[in-house]
Amino acid sequence: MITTLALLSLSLPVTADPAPGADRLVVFAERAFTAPGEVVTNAVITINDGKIVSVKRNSSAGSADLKAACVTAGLVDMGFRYSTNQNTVEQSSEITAAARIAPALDLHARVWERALRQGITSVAVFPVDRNVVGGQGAVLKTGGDPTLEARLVREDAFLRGAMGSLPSSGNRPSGSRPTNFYSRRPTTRMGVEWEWRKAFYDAWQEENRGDADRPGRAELLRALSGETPVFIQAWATQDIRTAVFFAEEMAAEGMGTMRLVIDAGAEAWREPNLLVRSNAAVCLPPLPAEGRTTENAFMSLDTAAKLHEAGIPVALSAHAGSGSGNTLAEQAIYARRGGLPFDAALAAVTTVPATLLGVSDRVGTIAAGQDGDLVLWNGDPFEFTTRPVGVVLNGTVLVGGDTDR
Amino acid sequence: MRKLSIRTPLLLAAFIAGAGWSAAATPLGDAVVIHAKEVIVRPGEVLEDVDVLVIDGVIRRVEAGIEVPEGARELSGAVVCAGMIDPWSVLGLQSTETTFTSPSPATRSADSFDPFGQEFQKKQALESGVTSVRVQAARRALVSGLSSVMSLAPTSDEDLVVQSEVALGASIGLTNPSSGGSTFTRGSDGSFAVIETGPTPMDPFERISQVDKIASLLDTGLSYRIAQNEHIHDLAEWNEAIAEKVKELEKDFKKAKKDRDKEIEEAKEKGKEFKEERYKEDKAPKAPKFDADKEIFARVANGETPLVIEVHRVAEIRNLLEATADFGRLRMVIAGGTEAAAFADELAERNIPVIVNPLTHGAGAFDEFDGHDPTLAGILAEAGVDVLIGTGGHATGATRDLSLMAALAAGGGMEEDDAFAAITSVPARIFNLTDRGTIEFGKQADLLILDGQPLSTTTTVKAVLVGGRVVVEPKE
Amino acid sequence: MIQMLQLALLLAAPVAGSDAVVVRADHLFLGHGEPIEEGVLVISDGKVVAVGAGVKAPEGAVVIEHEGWVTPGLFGAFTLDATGNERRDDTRPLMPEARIVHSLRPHTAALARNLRAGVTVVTINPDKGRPCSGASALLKTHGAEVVDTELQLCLDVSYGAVRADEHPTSLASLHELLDSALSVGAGSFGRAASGELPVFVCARDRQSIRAAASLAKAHGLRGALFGSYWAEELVDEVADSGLGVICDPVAVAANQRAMRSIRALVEGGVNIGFGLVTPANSPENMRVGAAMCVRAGLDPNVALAAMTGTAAEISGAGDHAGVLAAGRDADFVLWSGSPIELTSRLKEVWVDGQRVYGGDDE
Amino acid sequence: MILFTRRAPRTMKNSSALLSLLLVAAAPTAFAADGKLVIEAGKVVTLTGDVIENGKIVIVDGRITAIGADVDAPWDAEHLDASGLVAYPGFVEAITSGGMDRPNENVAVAPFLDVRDSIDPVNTTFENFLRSGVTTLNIQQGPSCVVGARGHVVKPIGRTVEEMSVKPRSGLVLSASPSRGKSRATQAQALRSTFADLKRYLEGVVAETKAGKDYAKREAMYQGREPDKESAKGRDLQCSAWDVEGMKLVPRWEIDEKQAPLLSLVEGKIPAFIYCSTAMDIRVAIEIAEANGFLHKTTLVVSGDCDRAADLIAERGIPVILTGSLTRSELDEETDEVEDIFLPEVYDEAGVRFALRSNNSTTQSLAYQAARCVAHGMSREDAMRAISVTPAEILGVAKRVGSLGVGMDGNVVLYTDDPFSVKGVVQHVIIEGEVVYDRATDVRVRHLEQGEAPDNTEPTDPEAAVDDEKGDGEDEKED
Repeated sequence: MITTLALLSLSLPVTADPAPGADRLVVFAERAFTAPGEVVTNAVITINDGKIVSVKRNSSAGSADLKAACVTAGLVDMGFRYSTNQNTVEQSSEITAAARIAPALDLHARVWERALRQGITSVAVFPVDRNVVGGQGAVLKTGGDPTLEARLVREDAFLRGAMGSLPSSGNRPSGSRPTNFYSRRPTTRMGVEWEWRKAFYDAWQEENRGDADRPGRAELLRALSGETPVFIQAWATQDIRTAVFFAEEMAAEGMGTMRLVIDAGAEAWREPNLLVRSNAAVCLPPLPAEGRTTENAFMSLDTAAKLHEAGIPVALSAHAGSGSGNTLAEQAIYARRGGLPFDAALAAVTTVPATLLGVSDRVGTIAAGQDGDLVLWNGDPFEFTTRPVGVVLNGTVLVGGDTDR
Repeated sequence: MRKLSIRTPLLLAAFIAGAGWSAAATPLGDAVVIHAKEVIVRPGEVLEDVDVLVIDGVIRRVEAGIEVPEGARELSGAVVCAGMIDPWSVLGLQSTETTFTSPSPATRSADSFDPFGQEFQKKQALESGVTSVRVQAARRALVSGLSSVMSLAPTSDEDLVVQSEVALGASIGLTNPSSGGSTFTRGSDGSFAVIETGPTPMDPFERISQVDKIASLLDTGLSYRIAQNEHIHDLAEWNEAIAEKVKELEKDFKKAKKDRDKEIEEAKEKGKEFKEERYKEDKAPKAPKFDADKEIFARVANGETPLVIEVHRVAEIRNLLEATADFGRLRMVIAGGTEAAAFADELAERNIPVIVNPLTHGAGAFDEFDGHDPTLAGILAEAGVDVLIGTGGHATGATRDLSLMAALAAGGGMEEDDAFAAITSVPARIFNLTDRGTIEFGKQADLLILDGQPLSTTTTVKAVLVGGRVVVEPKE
Repeated sequence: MIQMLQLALLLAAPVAGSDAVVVRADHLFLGHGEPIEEGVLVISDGKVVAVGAGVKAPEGAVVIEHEGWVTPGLFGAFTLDATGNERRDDTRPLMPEARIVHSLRPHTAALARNLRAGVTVVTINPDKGRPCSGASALLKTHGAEVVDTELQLCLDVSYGAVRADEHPTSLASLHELLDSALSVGAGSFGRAASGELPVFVCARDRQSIRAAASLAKAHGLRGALFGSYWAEELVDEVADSGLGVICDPVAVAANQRAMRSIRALVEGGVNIGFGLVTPANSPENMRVGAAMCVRAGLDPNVALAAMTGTAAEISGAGDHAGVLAAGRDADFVLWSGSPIELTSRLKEVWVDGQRVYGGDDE
Repeated sequence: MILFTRRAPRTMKNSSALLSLLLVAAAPTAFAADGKLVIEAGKVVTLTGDVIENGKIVIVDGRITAIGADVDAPWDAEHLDASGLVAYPGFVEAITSGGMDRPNENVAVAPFLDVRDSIDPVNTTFENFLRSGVTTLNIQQGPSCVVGARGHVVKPIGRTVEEMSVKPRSGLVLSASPSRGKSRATQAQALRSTFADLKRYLEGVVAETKAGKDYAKREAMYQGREPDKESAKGRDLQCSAWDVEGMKLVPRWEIDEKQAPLLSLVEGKIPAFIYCSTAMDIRVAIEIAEANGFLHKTTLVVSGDCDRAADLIAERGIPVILTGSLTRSELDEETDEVEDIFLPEVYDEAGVRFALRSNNSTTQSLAYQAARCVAHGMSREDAMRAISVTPAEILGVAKRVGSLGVGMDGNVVLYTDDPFSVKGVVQHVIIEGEVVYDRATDVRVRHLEQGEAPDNTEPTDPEAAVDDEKGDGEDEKED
């Protein structure tokens, strides 16, 4: 049952072995969705020291510590808004490519626990929205010891920034005279785009001239070369276009080929060819009730399905929402209702984000060598009538474990 | 589905045997005997090596060597004393209820009390020995409505409210009606917390005018009551007159009938239309229009319901004492009274008790108060004022620390027995809670079993009985 | 004050001259450890000459027999009420060389109020709310004598220290800013990094406590962090950092966590002191808080030390205040019982060997 | 095929003249189809009887006349081939303020109002309800009141309220929760004094009548007439909780129209819906209902942490309607742990009968809410009842709607699949034998699901878009 975060020492009814070692966990599932398109029936998954050591077919639960109708890998949310609190963003400059959010994270905040209870075991965190280029994104586990050492999966996993009106909102000075640094900052969409271009041109030119290094240049160049992906928030079509054209301009100038990920691409369904052309991936925002989203974009129910059909890698996100109707699993349900096949829905919350974030060697699938992150379901995943009833993270049961049905 | 672990709140309720109506460790009707080294029957009066016998939730005997009735529960402890009463609390009230500024006088604080919420705070208060609280909502309003005494360990829904209309609350100079006294702040985990910034300073003249408003409300109440009494009198008179009139009419009826027939006859003859004779009588006196608010002030001005008025500064206390001097039946209680030391003798003479909070929020919290905090209770008691100690309408959790507040008053100069009385027998007496506050024959068995003196820091409450039920079980 | 007059009758002799005075107390607490039963305190010329059990009274000394407790004057960590409204300079995030002592108003009534509560010495601090707001000072509450003008370097690593319109606006930058200032090591930052100047770090939430602890560890800082409330889960990190903790005032109605965290810190081997934090709290509140912690299971002697010796030590004032030992200033308080008991009455306050409050002065 | 004809919303206030006019015009079956319809469904789920594979539902004159696998259909009936579909009874929304012009009235005690005057038949809310399979809804005013307007049970189809009407004056709304800026103590006091005022008013009327009669007697005696014969034109008060002696003297038509609905309430003639937003409100609600004799006609409309009082509700045996989120998080201050509480489960375990309500019209429809209950372990049958049979019982219309059976209204929802599954969508809705919704022609669905924008439905300039957003926000607040 989804309850508290107590680290259970697993005195569970199905346990044959009265005291399983803390470092070993055996999970039995009638069906294990080990990866998109792969199902193992009557699977016995063994986790040792936090890593999966084997996935085997077995006729009975045997001495499993946990039993469930279905199991998937721990879910991955790469659009996770850790906090809308603006102290995650260094606003004294428009471009803070080197800024990291990780040191400022409150690992005791309830938001992690809420995510964990929805089955989300890994998330991408990044400075949100108020800067043009906010800084570096990191991949974190949502549970375990509340220390960065224990939770960080990958630091500097991507460069993150935003197009559109959000980075410029609130920048227009109320009087005519500049009173603080906000008045130096862009006040329109074109100003925002200009900041992007200027930052990358400057970094590239400085590098070529051999100028003295400065903070952020290396990060920009890594993004420019495609070494790390660039996440650009762009809700509406006009901003998605801007992001794509910007990446194309960089390529056309011979500066580098970016790996573009459109974050919160609510209107990506309108012009999918543009995304196909630029090899961009999309992370979708949560489906709003009447289709209308932030930045006045319109997102239809079949958005994920359309992108999938066009061959665009698509990830889903709940934007750290909580409560009924706002969980990541429910986003997958809505996407399915919109026509996304089951396997693609599973991929959109596991393998696709794991791959884009460069952590697919650790999370996103159930296979030997992967982290022991599992979600236990009381029926087929991504159905209205089922829900996550247990969550295992690094081989430890953090949520539930009650498997009486 | 049946196993969803949502039951923690209920487990908790069962533990304090309060919020869960049904949980009762010792069913009513059972007997309990407590063997005690020391029983504080009332403040200052201690019996040594005696037993306390409780039957049907009522104290029956307190003496040495009581024979234990069959089936009685036996408990023992070093010190037994009466359950404490916080005479000025906001425990169980939601913050919106305490900060509300425009209640009608007839509202009851019992309606602001959440029997389902703040379980943990209630449990802590009970475990620290507080068994009843007088709660006052809308503290900062000029007239705060009726306060209520609540039980912290009720056996039933009805049991929860000990008295719903125990006193009318009021306050002088606490807040500027146009500005709130609290603000929200965002915690590190994104949660909101309410920060009390303290009342906004009010113009001194405005504060004094609040005294006048209270006085004129009392006047209104008095006139209303007078009008009501007059009406009763007038109505009786009218009824009497009408009864006589009816007798007269009955007597004259035959004649009247005859006359009438005659007149009809005559009219017919003359070809005129018959006209009934006009009947006239005095109209019945009209009852004064019912007014729930005036009703309350009538009761207060007439001394049927006490007025608890929070007032702090010298100027306001002086004006208040002057303005209320003519209301001979008014039973006034001052709450707070930060600067009341200056009026100790007058308060004693006029029998005006004071509810002291020995630890207000520092000198800077209320504008220009000179906090006598820890010494005030002692000064007033010395002068002969009835002193009650309450936790003072700040925080819901404060009631837990009531005994520490009393201890602080003792440290500030009050006699320790008086300080203990200020949280037991005196509140019971002032607020007419005749069935509690001391350990005497016939009183409700709200008892604490302690391992030391009640006001000591190092004393722990071993067990708590409310109405003879063990609601905090002895540990070990 | 009737009680005080009665008290005077109990006392053996009036205090006179600069000759030795001997106080014999039923219980004598020195600032740390266990109280001494039947303890003797010998003072002369404003200083403590000797303390202990069975210490002989010098010839001709005035002897005061006290049927109660004697403790060092209480230590008031983190006060803001002696500095009027100029508690912090907001012009720049880092003001390491600023000294709060220049905002001191020596004749404020606040100091007398502290004294009446048994607090003989306080730290006056620049207010929190900026990454580095300057140096605190050590001050006696009687006569406003300044003992140390540069007691601690005051830092704040909490959310409250960032501004929306000035660098740093993010917590990450805030931490980086302090980190680099300590790394560069100029001026006060340098002295703090070398351990010469203690620090006082406001850390009012868990991520800030973690940041403060790692900053202290990385730069070898000593001193205290202010903020015990959220420390419960971070005891190991705090213990590892070597910093002590000045506790958030435990006020009436305090959440269970407030007391639990303090206990956890003590059990984890962290030195703690109770913060006085006036004017937001009454000075009496420190004893109330200590009593509440004792009720919640804290050792009464540890609680006493947290109001005297340990508090002074982690505030960098260990050499000047908080303990009774030969050679130290004779600042002490006579109580009718243990100060942990709130029913105990404060009888007399002595500063520099002179009775300054209570006794027959009243 | 959407049958709504678009026309300007009626602007109608509380004009009693207009009201009486409409009463005359209201014919109970004004909208019932004259036609005969046979639905041939792949499966028929009646809820009260067995599941029928390849069943037929025969609807004549708006009522079901036969149902089963082997039933005869009238030779001239229209046939709806739904062999690939599953038939369910139309769902019942137990309470909503949707479709009203404004959900709340400024007057705190306004039982003399009727939501009828505020229902806008062309409001898109009705279309949304239809789209999600709701065929019966109880429209009541919102919780911002002490005693609110009388409600109306309607079907989401019709050009006038009369055409929509299923049951007029379906209940009176009371609120135990204070409106914004008020305190709970004030609200409780207001409720108490509302009924105290009613009693005082009735006593006053009786006393006045009596005094008048006495006076007439004296006048007659004085004038030498025989007094008029007394004839009781009224009847005794039928309130089980309190009495006003001499009510017989007062003909009911002399009761003030402002007090009359309250009188009906205390006499148990109309149901009460009492809004409660936190557990302590339940106490007040029960106290008021008990003290004034209408507890047996009371349904609690609960949200927030009302589940804490589930045992108290169960003790009184009254039903509840769950509004708001179905889950609630609670912080245990002692352990500092957060728990997720699934509310229907708490009520279910306490033995409280409950109806679910849709949270918003699309994503959290009634079927969605019921499916979430299944996810938390409730049986499919129980979950389905909570959106059909139970709300119908609460509204007193269970003999007409909420399940499928002979004699009941011909309200049928045809699903493409299991309504609780990801794939199940409403294909057709039939109300009283008339096919009133067909997904194939629903442009709004195409817009929401496929992004297709019908002409003139997309905001063209940013200003208009902003207005649009504001409008959405207001809709949500109604709940």
